[in-house]
Amino acid sequence: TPSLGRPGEASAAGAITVFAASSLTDAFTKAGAVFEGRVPGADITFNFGSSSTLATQITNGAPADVFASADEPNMQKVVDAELVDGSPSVFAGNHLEIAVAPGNPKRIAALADLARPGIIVILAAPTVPAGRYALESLNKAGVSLSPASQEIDVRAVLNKVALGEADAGIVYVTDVVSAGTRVTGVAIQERYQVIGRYPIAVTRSATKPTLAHAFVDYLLSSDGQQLLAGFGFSRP
Amino acid sequence: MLHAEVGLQLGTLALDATLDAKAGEIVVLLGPNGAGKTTLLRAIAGLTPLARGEVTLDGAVLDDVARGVHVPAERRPIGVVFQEYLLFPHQTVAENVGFGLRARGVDRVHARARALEWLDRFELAAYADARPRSLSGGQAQRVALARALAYTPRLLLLDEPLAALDASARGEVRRDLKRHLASFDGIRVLITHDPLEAIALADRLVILEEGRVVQTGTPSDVTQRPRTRYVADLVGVNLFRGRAKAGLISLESGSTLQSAEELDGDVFALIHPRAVALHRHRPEGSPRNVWRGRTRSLDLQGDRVRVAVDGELAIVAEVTPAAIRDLALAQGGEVWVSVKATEISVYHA
Amino acid sequence: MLHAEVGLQLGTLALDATLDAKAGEIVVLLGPNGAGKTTLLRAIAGLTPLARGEVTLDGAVLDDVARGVHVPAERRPIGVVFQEYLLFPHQTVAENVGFGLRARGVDRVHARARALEWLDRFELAAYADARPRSLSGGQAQRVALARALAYTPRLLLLDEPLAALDASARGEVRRDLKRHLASFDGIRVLITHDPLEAIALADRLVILEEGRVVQTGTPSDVTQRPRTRYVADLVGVNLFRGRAKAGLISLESGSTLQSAEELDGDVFALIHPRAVALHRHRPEGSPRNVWRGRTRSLDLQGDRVRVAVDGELAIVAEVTPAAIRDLALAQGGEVWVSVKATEISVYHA
Amino acid sequence: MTPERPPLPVIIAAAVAIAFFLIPIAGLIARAPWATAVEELTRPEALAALRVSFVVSVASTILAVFFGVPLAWLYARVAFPGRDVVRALTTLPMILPPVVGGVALLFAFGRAGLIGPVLDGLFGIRLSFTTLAAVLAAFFVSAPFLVLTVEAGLRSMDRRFEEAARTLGAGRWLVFRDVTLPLIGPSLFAGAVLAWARGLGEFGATITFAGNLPGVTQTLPLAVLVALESRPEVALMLSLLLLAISAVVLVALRDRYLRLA
Amino acid sequence: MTPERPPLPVIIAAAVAIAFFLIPIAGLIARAPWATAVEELTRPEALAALRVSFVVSVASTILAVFFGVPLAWLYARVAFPGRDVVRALTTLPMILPPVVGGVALLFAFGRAGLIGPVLDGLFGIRLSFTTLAAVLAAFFVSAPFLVLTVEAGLRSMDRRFEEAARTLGAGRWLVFRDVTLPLIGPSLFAGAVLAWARGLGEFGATITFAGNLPGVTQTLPLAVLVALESRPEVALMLSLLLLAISAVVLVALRDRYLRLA
Ligand SMILES: Nc1ncnc2c1ncn2[C@@H]1O[C@H](COP(=O)(O)OP(=O)(O)OP(=O)(O)O)[C@@H](O)[C@H]1O
Ligand SMILES: Nc1ncnc2c1ncn2[C@@H]1O[C@H](COP(=O)(O)OP(=O)(O)OP(=O)(O)O)[C@@H](O)[C@H]1O
Ligand SMILES: [Mg+2]
Ligand SMILES: [Mg+2]
Repeated sequence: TPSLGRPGEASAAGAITVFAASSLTDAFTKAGAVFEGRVPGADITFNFGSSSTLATQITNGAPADVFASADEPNMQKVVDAELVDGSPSVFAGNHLEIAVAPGNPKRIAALADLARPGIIVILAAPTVPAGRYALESLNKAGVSLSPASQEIDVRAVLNKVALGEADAGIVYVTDVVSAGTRVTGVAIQERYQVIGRYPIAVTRSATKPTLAHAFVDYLLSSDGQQLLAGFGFSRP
Repeated sequence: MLHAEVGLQLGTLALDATLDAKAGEIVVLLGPNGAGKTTLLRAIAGLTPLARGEVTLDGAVLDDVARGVHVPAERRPIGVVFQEYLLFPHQTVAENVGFGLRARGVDRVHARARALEWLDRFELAAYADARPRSLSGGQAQRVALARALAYTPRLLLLDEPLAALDASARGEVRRDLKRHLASFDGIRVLITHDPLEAIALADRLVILEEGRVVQTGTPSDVTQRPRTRYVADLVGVNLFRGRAKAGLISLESGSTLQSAEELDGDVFALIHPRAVALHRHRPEGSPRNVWRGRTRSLDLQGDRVRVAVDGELAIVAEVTPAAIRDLALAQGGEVWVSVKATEISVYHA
Repeated sequence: MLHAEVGLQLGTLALDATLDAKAGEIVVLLGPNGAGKTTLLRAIAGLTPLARGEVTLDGAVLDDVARGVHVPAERRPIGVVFQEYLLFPHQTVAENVGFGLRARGVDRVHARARALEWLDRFELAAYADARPRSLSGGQAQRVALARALAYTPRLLLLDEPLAALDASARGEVRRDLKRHLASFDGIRVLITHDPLEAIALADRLVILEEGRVVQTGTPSDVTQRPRTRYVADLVGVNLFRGRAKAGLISLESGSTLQSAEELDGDVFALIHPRAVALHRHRPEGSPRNVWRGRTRSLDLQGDRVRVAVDGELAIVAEVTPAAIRDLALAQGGEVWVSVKATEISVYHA
Repeated sequence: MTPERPPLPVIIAAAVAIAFFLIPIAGLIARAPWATAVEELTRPEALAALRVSFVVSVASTILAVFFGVPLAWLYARVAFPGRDVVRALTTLPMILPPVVGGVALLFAFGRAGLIGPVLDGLFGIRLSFTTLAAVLAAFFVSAPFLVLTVEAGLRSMDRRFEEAARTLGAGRWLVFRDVTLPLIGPSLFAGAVLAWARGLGEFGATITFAGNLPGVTQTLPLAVLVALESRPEVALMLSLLLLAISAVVLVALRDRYLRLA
Repeated sequence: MTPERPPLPVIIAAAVAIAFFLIPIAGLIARAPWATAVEELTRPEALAALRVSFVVSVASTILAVFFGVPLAWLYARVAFPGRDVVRALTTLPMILPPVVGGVALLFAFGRAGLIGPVLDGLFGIRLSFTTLAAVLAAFFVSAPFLVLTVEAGLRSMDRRFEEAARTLGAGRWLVFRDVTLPLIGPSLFAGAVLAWARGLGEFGATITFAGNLPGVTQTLPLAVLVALESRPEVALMLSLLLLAISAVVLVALRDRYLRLA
């Protein structure tokens, strides 16, 4: 059972809006459904978008109860604007993986293979977390390459690989999981890994802070963590 | 040589007309509003497709529906002056006039020079660089005329080219037009509404009514022997149709006219308004045709007055203003009409 | 009562004209192309702003530049028939004619009924539901006329309302127009290019040249005492300007004319073409004015011929076709001209 | 008029253009998961997005007509000082990347924006994250298309018809309704279609200014984007739905458009 | 023509519209980090994005004119069977969410697409991740705007002027160049501006079809998007640059446009 953290189950009833990073779409949709099932009267609406858009919206007064960001800098903007109730907690991590065409026709086994001539590699732009992490990871591995494109988000990297436009791209494990059979994931060695951290917080302007905290608590609970793991997220 | 047999249907108009014109000839097309004159012109110019018939110009087949021949408008050596002018609003007057030359490959400088000559001739030089929008109606029409004349087509089609010209300019432009038309051996087909103009300009008149040619001939042929009420009105004469037997003409209305001419069968009887005498009382003496009527209208025309009289026979008389005074004629007043038998000319219908 | 004093500059035109018209009066505006007739009409209608002057109609001030008054076009009780028709292309003919009524709040059904009556009167009933695009030029003009007549404005401005009508329809429409115009006490100002028409319709003529009124008066005033070459051409008479002293008129060209009238000072000398005699040889006898010339052109006009003769004095003579034959006249041929002193009418310039 | 025989270069250019537009659409159709189509498209989220899209695109088109036509009229007819600059500025939303447009709208009408607090204080209107916000976002990016098209129409029409109407006693409004509007019909129609289309496809400004709330501000394009994250086939299906709707509307409206022209 | 006094409702509607468009832009300007403006805008990436945007938007506008005008002509003038459906289909790229448009382009012209392999095999043309791909993406989303506007212009022009030109000896091409084009000038100009603007602001289809490679396919809107993720102030600055360029172009072109009208 979820720990509601605040006394009085009745106060948990109501509607809250959760602003969450796009990469959490599948996991949070599921988590929301489970949570609603456990807390009678709870109604969660999600507003998925890129973390930076969500941060901008919240700092401009958007009616968010909970904010789940895909990286810490965007959460920090909201914290700096003094819009967070308490302090954010990191509730999930995300590993990197190399996405290749189904069946890995180019036989890519490691980061070093990406530098092979004739292999079209794309990364996320260095301004988005996945792109930054990918560069760090390549650095650690001592691989230097010039990507054919610096995609605006990691989802675009995945789609180009899935459509055969690129031979390989560095994405999150969760992306490979949600892509199903459209791509194959090639693991990156532990020592070259860079892990993305997902912070979550309840906002100051939350209309139902009790319920909001309850949802955050649920995600941090072992049930929540197990559910997230099912979508490829690692424990923080 | 232009030979045009045009059959087509457009809205309510069923056009079925043949038009022939010889080199050097000026043919004037006359007809009431909506008779199909403009449509016939458009068909000859290649702008309105024929349903039946053919058009040949100087031996070249421009249209032949049966054989599927259709030469597009731009490859016909035909110039057209449109009733609505259709000057290009985005070009200057000089560019408009030079357009036909430019289209035929004349370079900009020469085209402009030639255009200016033409504008000069039409006293429009001051407007060379103006936009058509700023021209008066008559100026616009003169530009349209210059534009169609500026290159030398072999057939010129003019749709009321003088209608918007003021009377003083008209005489001059008409003389200019006549002079220019005379200076090349092309064929000219002209629409005008002004019978005086038609008679002054035409070598041959073609009368179109309801899409059909009802009469054709030299101006004097047509004016002396009109064959429809429209032509008679145009010429300003009284025309009656009837059956003649030994000088007595039985009209369709049931009345009779006594003529001096001996011509039997279906005839037209023509009476010039000048030959119609009006009297306050029943006239004595020789006139064979006398009847009573009521004046419908009085029309001053130059120095004469035309009096329309209703009665057994509706007829128009032409008298002097003095006669009006003497007769104390007024609209709706009673009057006696007499026509001498010798003043009625009769010809076969 | 219309009183319009209009001063404005438009392109090359400097308009500075005064126009007055009384209730019940038909004023005809005559002038060469580009004289500013249309512009004057537009100014009165409220479509072209004045730079100076004022317009009042039946005591109501419509424009007064000095006092800053300007009544917008739609609030002037003025109907306009435009030279270019301007029928609304997206409405049917009946809708066009009913437009003025609708704009005045008449409901659709009644507006249509009244429009149909009007179309009937103009023999256009068959086209009630057609689009203006499918009308012939003359039909379009008649619709425009019907549209301006269909509601009853107090002032009607007609810009060449009969120009595109064929001669046969013109007579009838003119009569219709006259009849209708007579049936209400409004003021009518009409532009026409046809001097015959002008004389037939006008109660008063106003002659506009280069933006200025050069003459005004009843048709007979104007035709008998033209004051500019344009009017003289229009009326078809010869006009000369000079200085008279004891019957001898010294013209600007240096020639002289002998007249029977005793009038001294700056004068106009008017000679009717009928009074100009032509001769193959120098004529003997009484005529005081005799000179030699060369025929410039021959113009058939109805049953007479107008002969333009160049020479010491350029003059136009009117003779019969028979005379042409007798004199063996041809273009460019030599001829003697004589005018009797009693045939020259003289009046103050 | 002679029916036109099109010249060859025109045919070739037009054919290349048609092919270029049709092949990608054919590609979309070919790759769509038709087997599960009905099931996917009748899911409540899809239907909700469809409803929101309909409301938003129609409302923003109506706004575009009501505000855009006067604006176009002003630009075409009234030479007020600074007109060219104002016109250029009001044309900019077309060029602004929509996400930036959304940010700009937040700056202006957001709860913490320039006049958002004023609206809230005076009228109690809070825009952000409401359907109205989505409508305004669509209006912001799409209205300039209508304005530009209608202005072009007004500039090329023959104004003498308006003068004729005025002499017949029609006041400004009647002239405008019965003469001007019908005469610029094709342009107004084209402008409205452009604006509607742009509004229907709008996404960047909407997600930023109005958020992505299912049933409230989640339009079809937003639903497509969300689906694209995890289930691209569904996204394709939704896109095809969007296309089908637009195609039907465009073909249906055509009749009316042709009658006007 | 009488100078028009605008009626009050028009003024009010237009003023509301102008305010609605200007306030967000004012908001952008207010929040932009002017202190570092020069430095930010002269960074090589910014300049490269500017260059790519210029090339891509101009090239796609030229393509749009060259292919769009014939297409519009065909639609307005030739009644071929299925015209309405073809027209509706070629109008769809306007409505398609741009990202989906990009996906469709990939399906068609991508390495694994319908005719991408054909182009590669026959001509050695590979589009992906090239500037040409960015041009085609912009063309795909923007050309329909030109087509619709020009078609409206063609439909409302008076065709009798073309007939007059033909009787003066002008063949199809001359008639088209010297009569038709000048007469539809305002519409063509409006259409080209619309297409250019749409192309300049385009990013969804571009990023999907052409990718985001600085100096090659990264246009200003993409640079804005990328910057928005980490340094929103820079994104604002870049957006304002985009706006400034467009504003200057729009005001400058205006002269020519007005002369045509
Ligand atoms: N495109 C069209 N559609 C339908 N009807 C048409 C069309 N063009 C012409 N007509 C009809 O054909 C008839 C003849 O028109 P046309 O213009 O040839 O007459 P017209 O003899 O030139 O008359 P006018 O002297 O008045 O100019 C008119 O009654 C008109 O309604
Ligand atoms: N908008 C304008 N811009 C420039 N010039 C103009 C404008 N309107 C009229 N004009 C000039 O004013 C002059 C008079 O034009 P207007 O139309 O009044 O003449 P009009 O007397 O009606 O001639 P017509 O009998 O040929 O119709 C013309 O020379 C014309 O060039
Ligand atoms: Mg005609
Ligand atoms: Mg005029």
